Amino acid sequence: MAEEFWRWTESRWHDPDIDWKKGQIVSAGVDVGSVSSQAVVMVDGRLYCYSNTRTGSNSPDSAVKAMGMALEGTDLTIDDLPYTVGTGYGRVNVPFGQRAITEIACHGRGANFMYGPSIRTVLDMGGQDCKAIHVDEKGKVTNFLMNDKCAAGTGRGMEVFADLLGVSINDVGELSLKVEEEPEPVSSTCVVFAKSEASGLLRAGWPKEKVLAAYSSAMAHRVAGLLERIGVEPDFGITGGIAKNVGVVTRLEKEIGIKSLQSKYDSQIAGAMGAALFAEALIKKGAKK
Amino acid sequence: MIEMFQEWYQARHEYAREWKKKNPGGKVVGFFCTYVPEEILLAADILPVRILGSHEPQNVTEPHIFGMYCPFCRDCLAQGLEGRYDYLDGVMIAQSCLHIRQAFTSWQKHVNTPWSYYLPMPHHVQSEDRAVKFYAAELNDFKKAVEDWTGRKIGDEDLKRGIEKMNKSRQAMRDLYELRKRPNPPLSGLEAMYAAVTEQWIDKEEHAVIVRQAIDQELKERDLGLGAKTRLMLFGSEDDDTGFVKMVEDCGSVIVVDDHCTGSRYFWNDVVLDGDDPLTAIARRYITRPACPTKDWPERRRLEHTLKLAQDWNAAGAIVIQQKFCDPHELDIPEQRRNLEKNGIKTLMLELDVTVPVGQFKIRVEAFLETLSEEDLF
Amino acid sequence: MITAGIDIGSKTIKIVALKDAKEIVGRVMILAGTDVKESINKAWAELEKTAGVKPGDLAAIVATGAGKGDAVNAQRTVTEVSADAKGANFLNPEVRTVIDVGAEEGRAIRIDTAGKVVDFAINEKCAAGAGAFTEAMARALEVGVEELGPLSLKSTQEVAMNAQCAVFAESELVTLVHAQTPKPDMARAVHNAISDRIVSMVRRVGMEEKVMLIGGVANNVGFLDSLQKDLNTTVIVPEDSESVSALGAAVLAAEEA
Amino acid sequence: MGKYPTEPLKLWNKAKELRRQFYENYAQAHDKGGLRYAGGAWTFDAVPAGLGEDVYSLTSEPYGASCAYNKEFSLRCLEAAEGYGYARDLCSYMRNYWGSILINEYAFGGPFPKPDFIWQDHICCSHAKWYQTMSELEGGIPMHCVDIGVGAAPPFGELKPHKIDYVAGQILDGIDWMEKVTGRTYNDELYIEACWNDFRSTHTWAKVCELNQAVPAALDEKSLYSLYVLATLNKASKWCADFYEELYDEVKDRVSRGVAAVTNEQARVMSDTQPPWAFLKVFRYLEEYGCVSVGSLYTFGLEGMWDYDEDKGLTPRPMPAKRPTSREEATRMLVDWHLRKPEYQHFYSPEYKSRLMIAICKQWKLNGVMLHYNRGCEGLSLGIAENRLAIQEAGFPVMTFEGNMGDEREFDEARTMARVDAFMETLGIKRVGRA
Repeated sequence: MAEEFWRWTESRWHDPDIDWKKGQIVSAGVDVGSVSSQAVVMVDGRLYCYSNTRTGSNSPDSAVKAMGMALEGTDLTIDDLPYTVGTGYGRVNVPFGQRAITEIACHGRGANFMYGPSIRTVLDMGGQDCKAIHVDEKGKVTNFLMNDKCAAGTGRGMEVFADLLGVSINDVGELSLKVEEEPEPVSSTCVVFAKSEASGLLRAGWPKEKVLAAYSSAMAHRVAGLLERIGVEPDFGITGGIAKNVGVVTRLEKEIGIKSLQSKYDSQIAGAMGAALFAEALIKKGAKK
Repeated sequence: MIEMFQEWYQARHEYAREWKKKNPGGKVVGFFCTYVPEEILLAADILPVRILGSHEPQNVTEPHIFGMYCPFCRDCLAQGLEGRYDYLDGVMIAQSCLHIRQAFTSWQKHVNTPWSYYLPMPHHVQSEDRAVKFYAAELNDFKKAVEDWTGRKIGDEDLKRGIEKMNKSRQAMRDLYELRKRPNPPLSGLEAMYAAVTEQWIDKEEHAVIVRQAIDQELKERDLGLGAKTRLMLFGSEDDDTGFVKMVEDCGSVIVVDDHCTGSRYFWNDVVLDGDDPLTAIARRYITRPACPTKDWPERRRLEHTLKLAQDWNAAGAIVIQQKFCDPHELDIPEQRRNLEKNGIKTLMLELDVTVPVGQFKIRVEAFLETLSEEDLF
Repeated sequence: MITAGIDIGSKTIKIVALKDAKEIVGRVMILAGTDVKESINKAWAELEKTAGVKPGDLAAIVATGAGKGDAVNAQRTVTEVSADAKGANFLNPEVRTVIDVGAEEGRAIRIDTAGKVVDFAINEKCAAGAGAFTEAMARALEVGVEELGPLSLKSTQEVAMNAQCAVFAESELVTLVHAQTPKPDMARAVHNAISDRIVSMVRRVGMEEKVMLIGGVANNVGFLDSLQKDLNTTVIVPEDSESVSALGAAVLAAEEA
Repeated sequence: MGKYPTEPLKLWNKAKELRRQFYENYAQAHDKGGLRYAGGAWTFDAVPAGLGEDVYSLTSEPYGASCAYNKEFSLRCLEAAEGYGYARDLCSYMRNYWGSILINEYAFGGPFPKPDFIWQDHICCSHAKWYQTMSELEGGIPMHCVDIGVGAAPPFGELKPHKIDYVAGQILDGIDWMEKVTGRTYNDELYIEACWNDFRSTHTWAKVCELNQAVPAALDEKSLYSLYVLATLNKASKWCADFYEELYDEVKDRVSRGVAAVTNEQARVMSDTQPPWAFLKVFRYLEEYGCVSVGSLYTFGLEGMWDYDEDKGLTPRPMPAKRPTSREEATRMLVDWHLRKPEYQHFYSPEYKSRLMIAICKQWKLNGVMLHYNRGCEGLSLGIAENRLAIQEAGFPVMTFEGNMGDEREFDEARTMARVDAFMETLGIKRVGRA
């Protein structure tokens, strides 16, 4: 099978300085999304470990795989987890989960933790949908809007392009910025047709970065439209995979005229992190397995 | 007995066929819009049957209706093209939106239902007397057409009989909806939808009897534990998608009231005879009923009506059902939502197609309920 | 007299060489690179290598396909619609309805005894009625595109899928995945969805037997099965169904020369 | 040099000037103490004329088209309307128009000129709602709207007295209402004059279109668009009626001298519904095949008045025998005249429209038909799929292409041109190139 440029690399991390046995509350969250799955474990509200993996075609397995990977190299096992909240498409079939909460609530909560309580508008650009979320100072969702009809402006769209151009999904953002002047955005909003439009541009001799720029700005424009429908209240932050794509993010910031907050955390784990934080709150309220 | 409505919903065609067996020579007329004056059909002892879709993917309407028109009108036409309404003696429409009109006109041409009638229901209902006068004259022409077709005169007494049947059925449904005001509703939104939708094709007296029995017996003390659920309103385009309603309620809500044409809008007001001749009285009822958005101008009178429903039934939030491409409601919903939100009732807009993408809707509904819920996770 | 037709598509380039408008003497199919000119030359070289036919020997060349303008040595170009019609008619003169489902475009064409187009329909700006759809779905199901067809034949229950958009249908599929729906049933749902789109187009031009299915998706047995059920007739699938447009162009070239 | 002689239309610049003047008059009306009103292209514009000679209108459909013609401006308008919450599949004229108010820019420069009142009519689901929303966007503008959806006219249906009463009654109510909201006294003489101008404009436009039955066609549809628009702006004005009479003479002269619109004419087609305004190049592209679009029921029938008869087909409706003498008489004549408009009949059944279209196919000697499946207008796309079937049954090849009159995002140029190529091949027409 040919190299799959869209397939980003899975990753894991844990904080060796934390001894979970000494902690009061160990809480866990799993976000089984349509394209990727993340698992997060927190100890007393501090990030202990996480993983970022691809979702398989069987969601219970994906949840187990993600948590297993997060716990690698720690002395914590899935059975040790006192309480786990599941979120994402597969939230209801997390074998070791006790409660399911939507990714909208979890991304709101996670973003509040990642970017601080000043955040009011969260943009989650996931694999197949794109959500604009309003949250209060606690990270509670007050209003939200999701893209319908067409999936343009989602992570999947960018994967399709990485594949077409033979550029690793991790590099498309940077590359798209290597153009002297911004080209016309691709006109088609449908990922599949944008793809054939792009092949046309390549045939016409366009360099890869120019094609990427044209798609990235089309994508940014669509997402900006979604944000405008709900209204962008500062502060503003982005979660999900696309947050790592500087090509889309810078163009989006330019469109809406607001900079997005920066965080030391991996933007893709916001959902799982929110789930873990909800788990913590529930444990404090006496929730048990 | 409340499960009767679900049985009727699932066996709609069998019911009509049975009805014809029981009423030899009796005619069944399919109608496309709730502006059709069923009183006149009942006066001629005809069984009116609302034509609705089946919520299954189909591939037969593409040659007849351009894809930019609503899925509902295409789903309705598909039923005719696939022969599911082959027992109809006639088919008719009262002028409302352009979309459903195409289902009717294509049906006229390509489905061999013997008799058909296009009834020009006026749009300027807020001109009241002008519209009433016009519609009464149209109803008179319509009555004549039915007489010529059935070969039977329709006298004032017959009309009054039709009016009484309709009013009784409407009253029964309004009383059923009253029960949903209770803090602990004795019936689910799904059960209510089965009752409301079937009223549009079951013999009105037969239907009213069951509704009465349900109210007086089964529902009197019934406790389904719905008191703890989040109370929602459903409003917007035509919606008889029971699978969708079940999904919404399974997410932890109870639908307590609705405003759409397969719900309360159908039975909200009665024909009032006082003084008027029967046809004028009937005309006045349809002119003054809660309007379809396409007739709600120059003023937006629906805003107040919808808001009052939400408040009287104490809905915490409203799910806005937008039939894809349904222009009349697309022209109404933005203001409706602003008005409800302004009055503290949160809304969630969903775009309905022939079948609903459960996964994508479930997440929206659950998230919406989370924003309404009081549980403190913080 | 030898003539050739060249079909320059978005993914592949095909050439068919025809002797006296009767006998196929050469057939080439190569992947189109980003440099079309170069790919076209490669295709001609390939024809010479495999069939010993040089462009110079050809009495006439007709080009078709999205990139037909790039065929510098062609006397004229024709649309895929006319090429499909001629090609199908050459393979089986009894064919009256041609269905061509390629990567990004689906077409339904009604033709007469001479292979002349009577009416045609092309899918509008949505990929749900084309091959790219199956590719996206296969990826969501983590199976190869080629496995998707056989898989769906094992299906035991109908699952309705509301495929408005290729990528959204993919997330509908993901929902089914999380609902533990058996893969064969999901594969079947995918093929039913495309079939509904295609059959709608066929009904639009009016189906007349016999029916022939060509294009990349023709090799998908699962789609073929759904299609035959929906049309409720047997559908002919020629071998080398992907080069029928090129063949049609070659026939038209012969008529010119 | 092509097959036929060709030359530009002499009245071309005058038509352009009249259009420019119209939009300027509206914008500047207040400076001269005049009144501004907004209403649709189908509205009874003879009625506000009774308020005085300084009353100017902005007709929404042609204004929406003017916005659409400027892609950059249009996109900002459309996105503003979407941002306000209105769906993308609504009438695209309406969305351009609302957007122009929301961004407060007039397509012809300056801020959007707010009207003093709204005078509209209603047959498609959007007509009245368009202005209900506009009134809201402008913070409340008095509005009167006349419902004309009373059923088909002869020969398809019977215009019974109660139908005329209903529409006429709403107009008479409207006149009283107008006096109230403007504080002006109504002048019946001006009204009767305006009605007569309306009859003249719409009668003469039909006669102009009838001339296009000639081979070669004296006018192509692209030109017809720039000419029929004047009636959509102000058919009840003297300037419009006079211009059409002048135009009739020039076109008659072109026909007598065999002057062609498309010098290589070898095939004739018609379109249907409003074109994708940002892509009129489709018609230029046809010329490469020596194919001319001679018009459509839309260009002939939206502002042209015709009689239809099974045997005689379409013939321009003769002028009324005598001028009306009273407000009531004028109103009833106006209503009767307009309810018979060809472009209204399909609202009651595609059958009626199919018969009118097939008549055009025969009388205007067409080789085929190109139907624009117009996502921007559900009113005129109504029943278009059934029209397609009926026209094919009558033996005329039909091609369809999807697009949008006012939202270029929904038009795919490359794919549409490819369709045209395929259609020309099926008609057996070879490319001749533009001369």
